[in-house]
Amino acid sequence: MSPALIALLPFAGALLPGLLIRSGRNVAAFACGTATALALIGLWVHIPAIMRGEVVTAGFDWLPQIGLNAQFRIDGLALLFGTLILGIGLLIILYARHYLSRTDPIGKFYTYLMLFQGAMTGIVLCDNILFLLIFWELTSLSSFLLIGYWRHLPEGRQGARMALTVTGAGGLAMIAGMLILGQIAGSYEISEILASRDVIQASPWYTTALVLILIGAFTKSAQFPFHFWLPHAMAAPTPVSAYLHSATMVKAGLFLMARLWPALSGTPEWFYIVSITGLITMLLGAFIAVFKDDLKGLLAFSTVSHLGLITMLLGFGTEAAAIAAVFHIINHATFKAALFMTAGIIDHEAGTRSIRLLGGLRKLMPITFVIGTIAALSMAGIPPLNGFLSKEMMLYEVDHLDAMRQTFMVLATLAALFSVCYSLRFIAHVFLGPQRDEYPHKPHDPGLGLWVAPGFLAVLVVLIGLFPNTTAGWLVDASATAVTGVAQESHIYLWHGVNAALIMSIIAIAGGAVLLGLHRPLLAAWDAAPRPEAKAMFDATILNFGRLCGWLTDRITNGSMGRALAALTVTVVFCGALAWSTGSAGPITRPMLPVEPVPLIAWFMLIVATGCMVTFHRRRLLALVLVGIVGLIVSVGFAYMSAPDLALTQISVEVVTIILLLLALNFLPKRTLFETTDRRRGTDAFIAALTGIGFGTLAYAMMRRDFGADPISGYMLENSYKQGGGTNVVNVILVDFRGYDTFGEITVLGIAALVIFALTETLLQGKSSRRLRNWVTEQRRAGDRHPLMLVVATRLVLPVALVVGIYIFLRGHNEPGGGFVAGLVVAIALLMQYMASGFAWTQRRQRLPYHALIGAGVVAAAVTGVGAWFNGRPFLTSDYGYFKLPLLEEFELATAMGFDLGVFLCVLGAVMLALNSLSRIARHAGQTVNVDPMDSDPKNRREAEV
Amino acid sequence: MELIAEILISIILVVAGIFGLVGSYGLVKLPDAMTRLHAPTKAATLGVGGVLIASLIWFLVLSEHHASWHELLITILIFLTAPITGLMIAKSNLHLTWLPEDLPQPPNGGQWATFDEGKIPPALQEEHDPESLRGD
Amino acid sequence: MISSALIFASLCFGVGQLLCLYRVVFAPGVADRVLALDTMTINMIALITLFGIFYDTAVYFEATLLFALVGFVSTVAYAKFILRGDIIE
Amino acid sequence: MLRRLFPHPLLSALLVLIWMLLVNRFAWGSLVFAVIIGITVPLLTAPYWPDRPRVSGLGRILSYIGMVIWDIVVANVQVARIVLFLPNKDLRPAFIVIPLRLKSPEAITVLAGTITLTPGTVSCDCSEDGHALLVHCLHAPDPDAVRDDIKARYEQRLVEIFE
Amino acid sequence: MEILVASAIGAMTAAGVYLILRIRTFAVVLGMTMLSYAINVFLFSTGRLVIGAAPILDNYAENPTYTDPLPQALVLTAIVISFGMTAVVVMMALGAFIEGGDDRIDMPDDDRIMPDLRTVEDEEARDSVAQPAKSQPVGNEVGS
Amino acid sequence: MNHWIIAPVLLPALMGALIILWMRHDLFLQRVFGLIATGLLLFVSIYLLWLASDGDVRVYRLGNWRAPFGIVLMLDRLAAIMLTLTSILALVVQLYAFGSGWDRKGWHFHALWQFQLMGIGGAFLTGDAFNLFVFFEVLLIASYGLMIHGGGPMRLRAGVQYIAYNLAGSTLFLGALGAIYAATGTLNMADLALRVAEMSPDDTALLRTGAVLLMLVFAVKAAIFPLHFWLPSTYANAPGPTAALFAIMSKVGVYAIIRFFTLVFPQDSVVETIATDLLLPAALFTLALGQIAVAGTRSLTRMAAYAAIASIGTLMISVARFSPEGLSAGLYYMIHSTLATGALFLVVDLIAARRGGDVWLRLRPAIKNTGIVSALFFTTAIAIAGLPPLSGFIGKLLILDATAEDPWMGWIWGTILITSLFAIVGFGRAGSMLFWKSHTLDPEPGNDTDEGPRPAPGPIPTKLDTDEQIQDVADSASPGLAFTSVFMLLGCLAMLTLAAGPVTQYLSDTTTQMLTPQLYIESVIEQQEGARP
Repeated sequence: MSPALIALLPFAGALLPGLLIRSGRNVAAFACGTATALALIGLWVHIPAIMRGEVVTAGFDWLPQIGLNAQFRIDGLALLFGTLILGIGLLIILYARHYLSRTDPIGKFYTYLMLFQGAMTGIVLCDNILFLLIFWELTSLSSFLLIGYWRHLPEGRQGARMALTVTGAGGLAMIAGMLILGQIAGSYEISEILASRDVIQASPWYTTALVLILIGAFTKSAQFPFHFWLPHAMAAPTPVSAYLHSATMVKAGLFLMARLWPALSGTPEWFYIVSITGLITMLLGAFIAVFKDDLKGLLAFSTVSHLGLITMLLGFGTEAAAIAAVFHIINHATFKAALFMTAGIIDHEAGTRSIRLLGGLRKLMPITFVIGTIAALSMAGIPPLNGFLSKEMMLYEVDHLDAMRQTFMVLATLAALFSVCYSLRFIAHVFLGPQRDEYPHKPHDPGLGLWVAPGFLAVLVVLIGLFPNTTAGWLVDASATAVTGVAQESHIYLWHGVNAALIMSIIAIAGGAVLLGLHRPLLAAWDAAPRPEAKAMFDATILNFGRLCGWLTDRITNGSMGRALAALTVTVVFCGALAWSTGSAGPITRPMLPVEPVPLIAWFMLIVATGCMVTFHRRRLLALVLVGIVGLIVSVGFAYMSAPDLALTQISVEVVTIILLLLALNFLPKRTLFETTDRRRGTDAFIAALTGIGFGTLAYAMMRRDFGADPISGYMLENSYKQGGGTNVVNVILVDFRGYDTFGEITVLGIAALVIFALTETLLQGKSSRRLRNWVTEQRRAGDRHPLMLVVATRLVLPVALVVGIYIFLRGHNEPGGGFVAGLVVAIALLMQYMASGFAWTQRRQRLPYHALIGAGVVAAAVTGVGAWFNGRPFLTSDYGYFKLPLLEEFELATAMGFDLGVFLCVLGAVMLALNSLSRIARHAGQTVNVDPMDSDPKNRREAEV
Repeated sequence: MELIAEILISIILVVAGIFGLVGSYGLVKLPDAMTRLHAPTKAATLGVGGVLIASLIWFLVLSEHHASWHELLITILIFLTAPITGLMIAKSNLHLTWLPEDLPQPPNGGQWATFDEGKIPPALQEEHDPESLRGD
Repeated sequence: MISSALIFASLCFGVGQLLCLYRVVFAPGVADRVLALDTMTINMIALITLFGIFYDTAVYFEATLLFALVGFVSTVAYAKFILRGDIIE
Repeated sequence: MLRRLFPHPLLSALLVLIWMLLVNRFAWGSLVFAVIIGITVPLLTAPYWPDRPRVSGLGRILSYIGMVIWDIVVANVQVARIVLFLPNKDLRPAFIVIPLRLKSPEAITVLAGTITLTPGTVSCDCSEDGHALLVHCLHAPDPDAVRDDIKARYEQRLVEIFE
Repeated sequence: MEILVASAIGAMTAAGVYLILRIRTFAVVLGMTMLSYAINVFLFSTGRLVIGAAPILDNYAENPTYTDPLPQALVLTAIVISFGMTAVVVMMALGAFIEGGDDRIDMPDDDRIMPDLRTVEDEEARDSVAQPAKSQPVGNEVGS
Repeated sequence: MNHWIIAPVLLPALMGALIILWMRHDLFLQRVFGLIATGLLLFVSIYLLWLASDGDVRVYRLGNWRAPFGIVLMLDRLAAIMLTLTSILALVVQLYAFGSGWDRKGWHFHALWQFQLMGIGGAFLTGDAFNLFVFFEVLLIASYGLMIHGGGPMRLRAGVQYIAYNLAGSTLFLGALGAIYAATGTLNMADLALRVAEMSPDDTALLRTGAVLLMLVFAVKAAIFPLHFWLPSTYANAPGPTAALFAIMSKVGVYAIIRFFTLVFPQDSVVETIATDLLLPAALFTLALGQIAVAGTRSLTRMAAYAAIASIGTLMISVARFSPEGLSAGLYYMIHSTLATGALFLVVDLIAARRGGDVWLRLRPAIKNTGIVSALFFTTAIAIAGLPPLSGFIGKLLILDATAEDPWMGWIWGTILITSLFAIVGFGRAGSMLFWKSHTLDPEPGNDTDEGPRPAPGPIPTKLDTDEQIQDVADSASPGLAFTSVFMLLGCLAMLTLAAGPVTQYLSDTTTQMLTPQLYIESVIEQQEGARP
């Protein structure tokens, strides 16, 4: 079977429980089991080839640009780990089916489990370190889900997050490490990396890469100082612990170290970092395990210890040590998984995992007792079980070290001693001793489904112990060959003769037994001793980290608009000044225009009005009047400086804006209070002054220099009449050269009106509507709303303004004006009517559908543009001609006029809809609607209402 | 002919300028809001009117462009609107600074419209009908 | 001759503008300011017209027309705001 | 029919005139267009001018306009003198009430407009029922004389025009 | 002349920036208006200043000069767009005022900081306590 | 000339206009036609993507004017990619808006939606600097409407800030354009490129200033530190679908930076590397700030908003050097982060809707559909945090790989990797609180519907003509459609992952095209057959 398929099968299996769970728990379990079994068989099919020393590879290019390829390989190491993962996985699936209760959503469990299994399989089978990283992180994620599976348990949630955080952090470090490694080696393919050991170890980046990769491996394999997450991950259901935290996930780090062993090992850095970390972990884990009352806690720390052991062996960097490491991986997986399952059975049946509450289960649960005892003895390293074999090998290697031999010997023996102690304690304090009366449940042996899996493993423990070479030797050889890169043939014997290792072992067993005897006083001392609690520290760190982040965020982004805009302004000024100063400004090329007295006066007025505006901005109506002055002068300035169109537009926009602001100001407070400190005002004034000076200087510098190249507008002046058919170049630009801009612009205006309308609709509902209805004006109001003379004058002004609007619209192409200004003029005229006779009265008489005007405007402009298509020309290509109708004078008809009509309609609709919406708010808050056009008609004649 | 027009224009312009200035000066000089209202609405109106007339003559007689009657239009517009602005500002003044007691009362009783506070006749009141005035 | 008259007139209106500005800035009431603003608009019309004569161009006609119209509307809007608060009711 | 086509004939005429002024050059085509506008625009705005004032006597209207223009010029000089040379302390501003004979809103508006346009007087307000105007005089040592003058000089003529 | 225009741009910019740094929406809207004046004049002046040469093609004049029409067209577009934007921001400021009861522009703390409540019931309790305060007329600013 | 090039602008514009012209009272019609328009847009975009894949730059001369004088549209690979991305996101999110009932909570949702698409499409296609401004404004103003859709005090306040800030940004945009026009006398991008290249080295200050200001404008849209302040409150308070669509909006800023600083101001022009010098540190800050806030904030929507900021930071880190590898990695990450951020906002909205609108990470009873929602959240969080197996991881790998030779490599890698951990911590905490811890409380009846109290059941009106009915219809959400749309986005991410090879190939071709400005200059300026003389 293709390696890719093997890796894919568990993922495919992950889909099954979700689909099949309605058919029952057994079906789901069976489906997963089948997928796993298939994958296992598929893996084993390759055994003969591997035994011949071949490496099976397959895969395809995924992202060849950076060398991320979906390459798989099966060699001895992959075979070993694959077998562990899939084999124990199969047992776990069986075990979990019986372990989980009816209320647990088992489908979800199997999905997670299969995801995890797939990720692990991927790690061990893949041949590309980037690809490996993907599976690596996937194991972190799926284990997060598995640990947090019992979501009602706080320990589960916290443990899951802790595991995710620690392994995730490690994973990130590893990403960096792997990328560096790949950069050094020039490839991300494992096979090529393994072949370029010399290049890698000679690189100045070697240490960095090594440390980063090791951080990844250590976090995953719970090495000191990252070991603390593993015990807390034990909150997961026991099948998870048995699977992830004994057999598979935690071994991923070991796998990686083994995988990269040929490329990375053998240097002093490797030796000191890896082996010392392993040693410390081994010792520390074993020591703490002695004092753990929780069965799973004990096993967890023992796992930490054993992982340390293997790490240490890998760190030695010798081939023999590597063999020992590989062998211990197998052994540890068998006995530790069996032990976890046993612990799970005890928990399941007795209702507790606390050693203090247990004891004397030997009679009640004989099968469990046998299984547990065998496994525990193996863990203690008692001959003839498999644990003994690998431990002997470890001690032998320690004895043959070149550096730090004594330290390692003493500490390794000590660790073995503790290991014996807690293993024996597991047997003695759980199964032996007097039977108790008050177990939480009534303990008895479980059904076959629960014990067959650990039982199988216990048998393996014994078999490997007795016949190591036949049962496991070939596997060890194959994987050791893969690890070291050199063909290995190991010979494992129970009896090596009396050597240092045996003596150390004997010391450890004897010492362990003695220690167990002294357990009670030791435990008391342990309980009394102050010791750092990893979880508390971690939680505090995370909590404080979160708080710090929150605080920092809150400091930076505190919702203050002033700060945001100040940051913007300062950035702009700073960057602008930087850019200006790093460039070179050319010489001044334009003479200054003379300053005439009247413009000087206008300038003076502008400056004064601007200054007053800042000074008096708290008196809002006054500020509006001052804005009006500034706008007036700006538009006159435009007129003075040869821009009549701009003057027209500016002044008409200005008045609409003022009306808009007045409508809004009706509700807003009429004055702004002093709320800011002097200091803030000072800072703001400083920023403002800086910006003003900067921008003014830029403008001045710009105006005194000519264009760097001829501006494109020369062409426009030349062709405006010839090809655009209009003498007002600005208008021709607007409706023809850059008609597309105008198309966007009228859309903006239309959208603005739609937004305003939509917002009004929202405001007129719900809470704000009630507020509005209860609204009391602050203002003293005059008596007449629609003064007679105003009404009458408007009757005359409105038609006149309409005529003016038509004129401006028609003349726009040749003289200042155009659809936009015309639209505004008509809108202003209509507004005048609204002001004079009131909203309701006016609205009743002229139900212009403003929405439709906007829509029609946009459509008209677009359709005019599209019309050019039928001429085979692009969008908005204009055409024009002169037509003569009888009686009428010759007149020009340009398609641009259709476009301008669109502009006109859109502007009219938009302005009216916007102001209309605003005044609807006021009406909502008001009381009455007028029926007559004016407040009082002297003729006292009231017309009938429509 | 052209000389006459030139002289005429110059005179009108000078006069208009003086009136314009006087109007604005009155705005500063006169003592209270109501009196200030007089100065600009008149003098400025005639000032601008003068300028417009001058411009009219200029374009009719002297300009290189064809004759233009535009200024007449603007004059009409200003003369049409000036009284209304004056009225509205006067009303604002009354509203802001005058009490009805300080004013002469209308002969037939009642009150000046500006002070007719809150006395909207019941006949003019009407219920809300929101959907009819949405404006779409 | 005409150009001297033009300069004289524009100076008159310019100084008038300054007086209006004085009234806008230092006024006892807001109605006065609106009045001054209205006067300013009117003066501006005069100035633009003078400018048109000076450069002998008719392109500013639309602008003056609009100034007249718009000045009126905005003054009415201000006044209505002072009187009623709600300018369209 | 004609009434419906021309809701406000004078307005139509005014608009034709305005259009011709705007176009700024006489052509028959422009006149046709002006007439079209003169018909359509008043039709469009007719709802806002529901009642039709009765106006009679073109000659009277023209003579009224001429008189007002003359008054404006004369009074401007007077006001200029007041503004320039009369010290503020000698100023005698006054409010005067003008009871109205006029009934039509248009007529009242024209009267008020005339009062405002002629210097020295500003019409400030209208009584709530529209039967009196409140006028402010810049300098009126004798308010009653001003009132009588207005009534005789302007209102009388307007009554003739409008009723 | 250039110096006048440039200093006017500078002054309007400074005023605009100062005003947009205020804490009430109205001042910010005014500031935006000032800024858009400033920027419109700036954009306009990129065509450099020319007096008496409006870009209306003139058949009568011999050898006419015209100013650069393109910036004018751009400014026209900009004016219209900033008008639309101003309209929306005014409306939205008004909406925020009506809904929220004050016209500050800064986000209230509730936006960032979790209210100290644990359950739905607490929240409902809070709502009912706060009810009278909410029905106050809009005209009265909260907290000023 | 291929008229389809303008379709991405015209189609939504016309549909938006038609919706307000004829269908403004009928929600059903709006939905149907809105969907049709967006679907067509997708087809057109895919066609354009295919069209662009031959490596030519296609030019559409509006008004048939010669190139620097009229406005042109430029269709290249980059524009086509961005268009396709936009239309995919828009279509899916639109479905979500139907499903969640958001489009019924106020007026004109569909019209604004179309106009928004018009603005985005126009911005991607245009080859004219000022026209870019116009379409920026179109998309911004439509986004204002979409942002405050549904109302509410906090949303409106945030909306005011959003507008105010972007108004300042638009002002700056005009200033920058003014400076550039004043220096070069042209607005067409290709012509600009030509003229910038020929610029005298003695007179560069104005042009440089213009270029930097322009960059700042785009940085405002992209929310790069220290111009990011507008984003958190805006995105956090925007309606779910709007926020999801906004995922592409901030990318418009990035797009514009890429466009201008590859085509107009390449690193060897007089503008030199000033953009890089400023952008890279800012991008690092942006990333750090975003991820710190993800770990620190206690509001779900703000978390999503900050995740969006962080993704922009990552993206800009990659883009800032304008190197071929960096750009192509950045483009990949841009596609990923757009879809992922969109999905995140949708999921957050799903959760918030099921928690009665409560977005705070605090104890609440378990929500309805917790299983499926939690799965979606988990997957989306993986995507956004850049964990495998989704495309975020590949994107990050690409970026790390692209920056391996960079002098700042240590800073870049350190920031990206360390801050990823922050995201993991933040999302882990959020998920645990939302989906695990919540089970300690009993589920509460009546808390499972959309925002606000549930009105009485009744027939679903599709007409929107009185004030009251809008309230009624807000109830009738169809969660199936909502879930489907999130699934679709995640599916896109999965496809992006699987097809990483071909996609990256296309992107690196794109980058090659972008880094060859001569291609654009030639297509726009030199080949002008058929245009007016």
